[in-house]
Amino acid sequence: TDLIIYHNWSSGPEVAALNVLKDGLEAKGHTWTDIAIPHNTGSNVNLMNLVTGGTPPNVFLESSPGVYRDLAGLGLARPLTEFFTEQGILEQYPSSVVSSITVDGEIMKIPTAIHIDGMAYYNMEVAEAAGVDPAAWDSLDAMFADFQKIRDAGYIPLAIGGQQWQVGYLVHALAAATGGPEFYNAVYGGEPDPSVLDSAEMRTLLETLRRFQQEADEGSANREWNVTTNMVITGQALMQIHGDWMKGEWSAAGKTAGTDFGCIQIPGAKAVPVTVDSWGILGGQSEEVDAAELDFAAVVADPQVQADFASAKGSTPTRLDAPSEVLDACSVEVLRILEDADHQVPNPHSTVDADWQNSIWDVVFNFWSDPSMSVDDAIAQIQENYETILG
Amino acid sequence: MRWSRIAPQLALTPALAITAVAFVGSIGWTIYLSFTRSRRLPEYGIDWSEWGRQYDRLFRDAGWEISLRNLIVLGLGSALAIVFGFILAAMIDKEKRGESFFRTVFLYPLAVSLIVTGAAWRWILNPTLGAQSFLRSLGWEVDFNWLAQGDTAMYAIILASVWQSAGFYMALMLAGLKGINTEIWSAAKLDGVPLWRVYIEIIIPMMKFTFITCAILLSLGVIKAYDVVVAMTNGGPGQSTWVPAYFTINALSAKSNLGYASAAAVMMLVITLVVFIPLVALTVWQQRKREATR
Amino acid sequence: MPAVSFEHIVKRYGTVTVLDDLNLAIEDGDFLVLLGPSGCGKTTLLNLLAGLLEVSDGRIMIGERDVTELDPKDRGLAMVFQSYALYPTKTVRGNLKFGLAASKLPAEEVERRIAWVAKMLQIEPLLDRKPAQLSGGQRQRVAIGRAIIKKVDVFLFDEPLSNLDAKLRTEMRLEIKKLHDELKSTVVYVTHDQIEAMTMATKIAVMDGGVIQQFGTPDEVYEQPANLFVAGFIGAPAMNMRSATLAVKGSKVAAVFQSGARLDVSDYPFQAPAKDGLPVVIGMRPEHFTLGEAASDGTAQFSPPVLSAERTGSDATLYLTFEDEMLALRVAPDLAAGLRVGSTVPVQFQAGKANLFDAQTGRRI
Amino acid sequence: MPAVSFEHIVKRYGTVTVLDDLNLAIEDGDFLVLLGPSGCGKTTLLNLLAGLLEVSDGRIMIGERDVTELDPKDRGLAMVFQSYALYPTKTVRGNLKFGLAASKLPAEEVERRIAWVAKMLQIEPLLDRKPAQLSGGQRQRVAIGRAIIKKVDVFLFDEPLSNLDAKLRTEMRLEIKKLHDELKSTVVYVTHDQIEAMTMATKIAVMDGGVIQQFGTPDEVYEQPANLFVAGFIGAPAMNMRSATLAVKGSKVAAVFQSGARLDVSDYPFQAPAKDGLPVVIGMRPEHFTLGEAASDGTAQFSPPVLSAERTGSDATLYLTFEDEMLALRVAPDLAAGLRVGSTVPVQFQAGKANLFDAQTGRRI
Amino acid sequence: MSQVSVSERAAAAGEVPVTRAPYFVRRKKGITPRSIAVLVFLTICALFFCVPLYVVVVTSFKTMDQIREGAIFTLPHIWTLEAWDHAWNHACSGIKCDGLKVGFWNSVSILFPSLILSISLAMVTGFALALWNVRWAGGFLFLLFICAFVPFQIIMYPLIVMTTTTKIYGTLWAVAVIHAVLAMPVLTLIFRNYYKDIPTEIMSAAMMDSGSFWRIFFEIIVPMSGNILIVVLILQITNIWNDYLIGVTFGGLTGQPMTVNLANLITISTGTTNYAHNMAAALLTAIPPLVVYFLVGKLFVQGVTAGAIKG
Ligand SMILES: Nc1ncnc2c1ncn2[C@@H]1O[C@H](COP(=O)(O)OP(=O)(O)OP(=O)(O)O)[C@@H](O)[C@H]1O
Ligand SMILES: Nc1ncnc2c1ncn2[C@@H]1O[C@H](COP(=O)(O)OP(=O)(O)OP(=O)(O)O)[C@@H](O)[C@H]1O
Ligand SMILES: [Mg+2]
Ligand SMILES: [Mg+2]
Repeated sequence: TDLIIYHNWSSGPEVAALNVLKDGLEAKGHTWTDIAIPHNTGSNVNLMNLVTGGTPPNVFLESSPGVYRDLAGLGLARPLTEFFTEQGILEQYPSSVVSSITVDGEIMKIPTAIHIDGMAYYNMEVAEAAGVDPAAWDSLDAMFADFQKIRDAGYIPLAIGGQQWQVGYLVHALAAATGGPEFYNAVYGGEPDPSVLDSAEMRTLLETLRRFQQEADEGSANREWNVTTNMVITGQALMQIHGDWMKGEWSAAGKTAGTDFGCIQIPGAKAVPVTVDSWGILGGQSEEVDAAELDFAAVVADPQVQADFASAKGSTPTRLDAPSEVLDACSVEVLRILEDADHQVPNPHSTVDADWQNSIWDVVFNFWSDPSMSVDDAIAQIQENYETILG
Repeated sequence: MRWSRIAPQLALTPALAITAVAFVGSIGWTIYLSFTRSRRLPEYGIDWSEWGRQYDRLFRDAGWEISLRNLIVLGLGSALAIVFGFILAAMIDKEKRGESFFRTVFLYPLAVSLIVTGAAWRWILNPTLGAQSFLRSLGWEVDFNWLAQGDTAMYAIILASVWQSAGFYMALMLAGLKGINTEIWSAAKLDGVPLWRVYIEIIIPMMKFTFITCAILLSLGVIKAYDVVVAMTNGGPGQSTWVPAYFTINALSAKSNLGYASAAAVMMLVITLVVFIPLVALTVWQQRKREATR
Repeated sequence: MPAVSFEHIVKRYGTVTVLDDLNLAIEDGDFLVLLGPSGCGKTTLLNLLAGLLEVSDGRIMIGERDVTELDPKDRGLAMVFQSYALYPTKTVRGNLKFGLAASKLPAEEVERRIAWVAKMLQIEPLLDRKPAQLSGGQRQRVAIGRAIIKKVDVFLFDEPLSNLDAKLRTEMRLEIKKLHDELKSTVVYVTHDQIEAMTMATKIAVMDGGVIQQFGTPDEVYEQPANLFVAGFIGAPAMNMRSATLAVKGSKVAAVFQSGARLDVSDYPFQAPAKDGLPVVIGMRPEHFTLGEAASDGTAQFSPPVLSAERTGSDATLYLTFEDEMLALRVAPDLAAGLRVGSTVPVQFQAGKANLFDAQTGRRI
Repeated sequence: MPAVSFEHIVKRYGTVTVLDDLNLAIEDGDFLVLLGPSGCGKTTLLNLLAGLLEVSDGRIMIGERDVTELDPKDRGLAMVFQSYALYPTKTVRGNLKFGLAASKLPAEEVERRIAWVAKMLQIEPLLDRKPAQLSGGQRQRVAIGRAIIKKVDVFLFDEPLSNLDAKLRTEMRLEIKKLHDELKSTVVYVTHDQIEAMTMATKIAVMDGGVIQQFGTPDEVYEQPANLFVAGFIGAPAMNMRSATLAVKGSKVAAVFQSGARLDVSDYPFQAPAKDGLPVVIGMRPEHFTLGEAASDGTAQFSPPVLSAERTGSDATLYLTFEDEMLALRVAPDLAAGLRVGSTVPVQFQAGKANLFDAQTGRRI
Repeated sequence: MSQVSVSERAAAAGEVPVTRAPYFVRRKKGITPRSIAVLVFLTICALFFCVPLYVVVVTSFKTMDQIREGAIFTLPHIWTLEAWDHAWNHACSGIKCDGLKVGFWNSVSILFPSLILSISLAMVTGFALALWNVRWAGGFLFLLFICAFVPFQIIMYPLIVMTTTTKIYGTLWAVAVIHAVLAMPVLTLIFRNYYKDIPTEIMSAAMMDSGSFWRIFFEIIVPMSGNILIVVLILQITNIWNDYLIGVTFGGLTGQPMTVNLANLITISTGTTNYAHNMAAALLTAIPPLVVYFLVGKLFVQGVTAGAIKG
């Protein structure tokens, strides 16, 4: 059966990972028809256009809960609670995965990969040359304290890119790291709590962000994420703090985790946000198609596929029981971090209202780009946005 | 009966239908949506107690304010394209040598999508790779890092749009200049009037009509400007280069808020009308005057 | 009121030579009309004089000055253009003022001149209007005003009346002539309208193909056209041309038409002795015919059939078939009325008024 | 060859009424010329007849048919336009063929007609050229060809010659007349050129301001203009008009000018008995004057000073000052030559040729 | 320089034989300083206009190694076509790595239907509005005028819904039709303005000769539209070819034009950016309209001069 697969992945590692799924699907006698939508083009509007236009894809890479609610409204949702419980897979997922694939009490998504949104990947060679040991930092202050030393050694301490989504990811990673799960969930949870918007945690978060901004080098404005990553890989900069998908770039550059580069969570993090790349499948289909869609789900959930997929994309398997021999040092570290259920929070995309999430991005990116903007200004703007969007 | 009365009306029906459905109907639809709370999909209920909530939000939205401010900046900046186009046209027109070569060169940017050249411009403006480092390597200490700062990023966008459209205005101006009776030039020459005075006192006022046309086309382009922003800055740094068109698409896609996007679109329409009704009235008035004197 | 002379003027556009070794000299106060068909180079010659074009070779003198290399504004002349070339965005006053732009006169003098010009041309009430608000004749006046305000001695006109309707044209013609009389300036005036040329000029230069075909007073040009071109170009209805051969018998000279008809041209003022057997072309003006029989001397007599008659109000043109071609005659309207198409009429021609041209060279003999 | 009649025609453009209750009927085979100044509504009237404009009120009949509501192509008429209106992208043949587009004739018949037209108008060698490759006269011929190829009975011409130069105009005039004679069709011809009107028409309708001022034969119109407008409009140089008052003494009627000079107009064919003291306008055609003294009866005698003289080739116009205004006279060129400006000349006027108009109504009396 | 030497030199150089020496010695006027200043200025402007194209072209021939050196204005050390080949044949969009050629053919198949649709619709409408007597033409014209100024955004969503309900959403047809619809008001106005200048007499003659709307249109009007057609064609070709927003919004599954492919390629946010590939891809996308421009750009200016575009 032909399945139409909708996604927005296009980089080398992402495509390699997709091919793992494709092979699995084809092994079950189905064919894979691909629709790739570029990033930054409002992909979920496009998805809904396809759906309302009567040419919906069967499988779609989509985290936003709103989409699933809309699909439910159209009678095209395909809950998977039954499927997962029957197969007994749920127990194998870390808690943040389970929460992120659940929409309004039903499991709606098939998780494929885990990323931690805020990890620091550093170039070991540079660290050695500069005489610092990132693994030893136990707080952000400790980290910043070493920066001068790194500069003196002729390296940029921290490579930071200047695009909205990069700053946005950094912010929620820092929110989890500095504010802890409670604060994080109050901001990025399904039901944001306005009282935390002007809290000490929020202030700390913004001040930390400002600190990061001030540490950025001259070329950081507008710099693309991959270029930024390459600064670290090529040894111009010591490290980058971002989602752990940068591991894909390292691997693509032929570097090995643990020897060429190291990975740590944000020093002193109280929690880490977890991105769960997950697929949704279309309901209301013929039995044949439905069966094929479930086959796809089965392929994705397969432990071996999980492991292969993770090694291709540079992610970490969603299943704790995935074969561990393929895991590299960083994945091991990620799984270690995720063992603590209280130390993880879901990525905002899979829980929060897109409008609200986007408005935070707008504010923090403005805050980032305009050094004269004060923390109070930023908080006032966020509060105002809350009023207009959710109030 | 007179068939000559019916035939053209039949021929006009497709256009009329398209106008009614795709334009008038759609505008009405969007206006309606702007009063609803539609998110990803339309909702057709209007909560009459707060029917203006999308507009309320819009007027309080700092991003919208920036967009409007940028619209003005972009409008003023792009007006340079007209000025530049006129200067080029005047020079080409006076100095016939190389006319077709220069014309082609100045016109080609029009053929190339900004999605294409945006990449090149971004690169040229990149402080470490582009013109700045090149000029510095020649020993000139220049700051050419427009894209990095919010207060200069608009300049980069203006630069790119001037670059793209100046040739088009040049072509229009050239047409206007060619329409000027050569005897006027001869008369001015005989009268011994300095060239700059001829341009300022005679030629430019004579080309009023061309200038108004250019102004209309320009403001149209400015209000619709989207590609150039996406290609150059994608709205950044911060929201510093947002414009209404970008704002609207952003509200629709990133914010997934159809009602909000509709409100922004309606405001764009309002702006268009506010800008155009005077301009169009001016044109019509000019045209009338011109026809009356013919 | 200086003389103007063109000496060995050559003008090429690229490889096309429009004027080749043209010489022409006129005197103080002359009203020279350059007359010729479209494209013969009239405007080119005028523009060379004005300095709007550069000569390829030759010299142009105004009075004692060689102006060949001067800028237009320094040549001390003013020009009125066919399309008036008023500055449409300036008022009449502004247009007049702009005419003085180069002269740097004090403001009062400028005002004085404007008042003078406005009075002379009766455009005082129009001073604050824009050209678009003026009628054709008024525009023409302003254009002339812009020229005379400079108080120069040489005025150039390039078909200034061709955009006006017949009535206005007649009026403006008279006015320009009056102006010329008053200002006593030298005028070079381009037109392709022979009525204009005949009525205004003191000298006419008939041009064709970049060459001056004849230069003389209007009467000379009309009555003694120097060649076939001039003869055919001037006069309406056009001069009737017929081929013939000269037959010289002692002091008697006759022209023998192809049909055998003869015209005694002994009285014709031959420039050189008439040669027997010389093929010639005889030109006969329509107004030199008379209807009816009369055996008076020196008139030739024919009886060709009537082709058609045209009454044009004050007179009539009769078209006859003679020598297989159409012959036009000017007759009084009442005479024309009585004639029926196809009937023959007796016609006389005053042989003394004939024009004879060498059929080969086209020159007057 | 049907008659054409306009009955109570009203034409409004928006709120502007251009024609108001106009009536006009012409007969089979008439050559009607609509003559009038620019903007008087000639083209409008013609377009109403052609069906290119719709009447606001009234009825148009062609022969027995009421064509008011028909499409242009169904009215059975053909039209020749001022700018020829040839289809620039079609060859001459294509243009002719398209003239038959509505008639659905078999192909051979179309070919036959093309051959006929081409022969008649001598445009055979041009059939495969595009209009841009034709001269003005040739284009005009093709335009006429496109009309006559339809073999309809009514032809409309809208200033068809005004874009041609003088020489060609004369030729084409003759040709159109010849065609009319041959085809025996009804023609409605619009022009503002009185020479055309006078030479071609069998009937002239002089229009002004949307009103038909006079309808009659060319001679009637020229010699007995119905009102001041017609009198002033027709004739070049224009008729000289002077105010006067009638002085009736028994059977003697004299016109007394403001200066006191008198003109005996007893011979004038008054339409109603002349009233003593009636203010009139006297119209005197320039050609009805003669120079020199002669005490013959019925001629008035003046001695006004000479203002200027214009030689126009075949004749001359003399301008005198009479009653403080300019008086134009047609004289022979040799007579004009001898006169000096400022001197006075004795002038006679043939009083029988005077035209008298009521000064109030402007009507002929 | 004496007269003689001039003619001697000319004769020696074998130029057109000068039959006669000039009558007067004239100072040979060379190019004036003002001309030089103007030409220099124009040349500088031309360079400015060429910079982006130059950068794109040069980069597309470079190797990544050289690009990393940073000097964007230098010529390639080694000219390589690798990037072009990659961009055309192998560039990935999603997991399909068939290169831009897929998008290219999509663009082509969008271009032609929408050109035909938009231009024919606008021509007929413009013709009817300009040359026929339609009572409501004025009102309709005004409406079109307003529509020409309507920002796309305000009708975007309804159009999406309309195309989806007519089941063409996501196909090439949707993109083509939307282009035609959006261009209709402006093109109609352009055509109408142009046709307005056709002498009414021609129209009158045609009315008397034929009177048939379509016959007049096809036999008289269409052949007379050469100038304006060129202008409109160029405008539309570049517009449609370069469009991104409509393609990405309506192209859906299979209907994505080349620009969307290109954007996919150059805005991917992961992986090392291969600038050579990007620039080659950009150039490939730009070539068709550029070719059109260089071939018929002259006609474009002529058409504009002939009054094709005005208020
Ligand atoms: N710029 C030019 N380049 C080439 N040939 C030219 C140029 N200007 C004029 N000519 C040619 O020179 C000849 C004379 O032109 P000119 O304008 O002097 O004619 P003209 O006598 O004024 O005619 P008209 O009565 O039509 O104004 C013409 O054959 C014309 O084609
Ligand atoms: N479409 C129109 N709308 C308004 N007024 C018009 C229109 N067409 C003509 N007129 C007016 O109607 C009057 C008669 O016009 P028409 O064209 O019939 O004049 P005409 O006698 O043919 O003049 P001409 O000799 O200049 O061709 C004019 O005053 C003109 O201004
Ligand atoms: Mg000329
Ligand atoms: Mg008319």
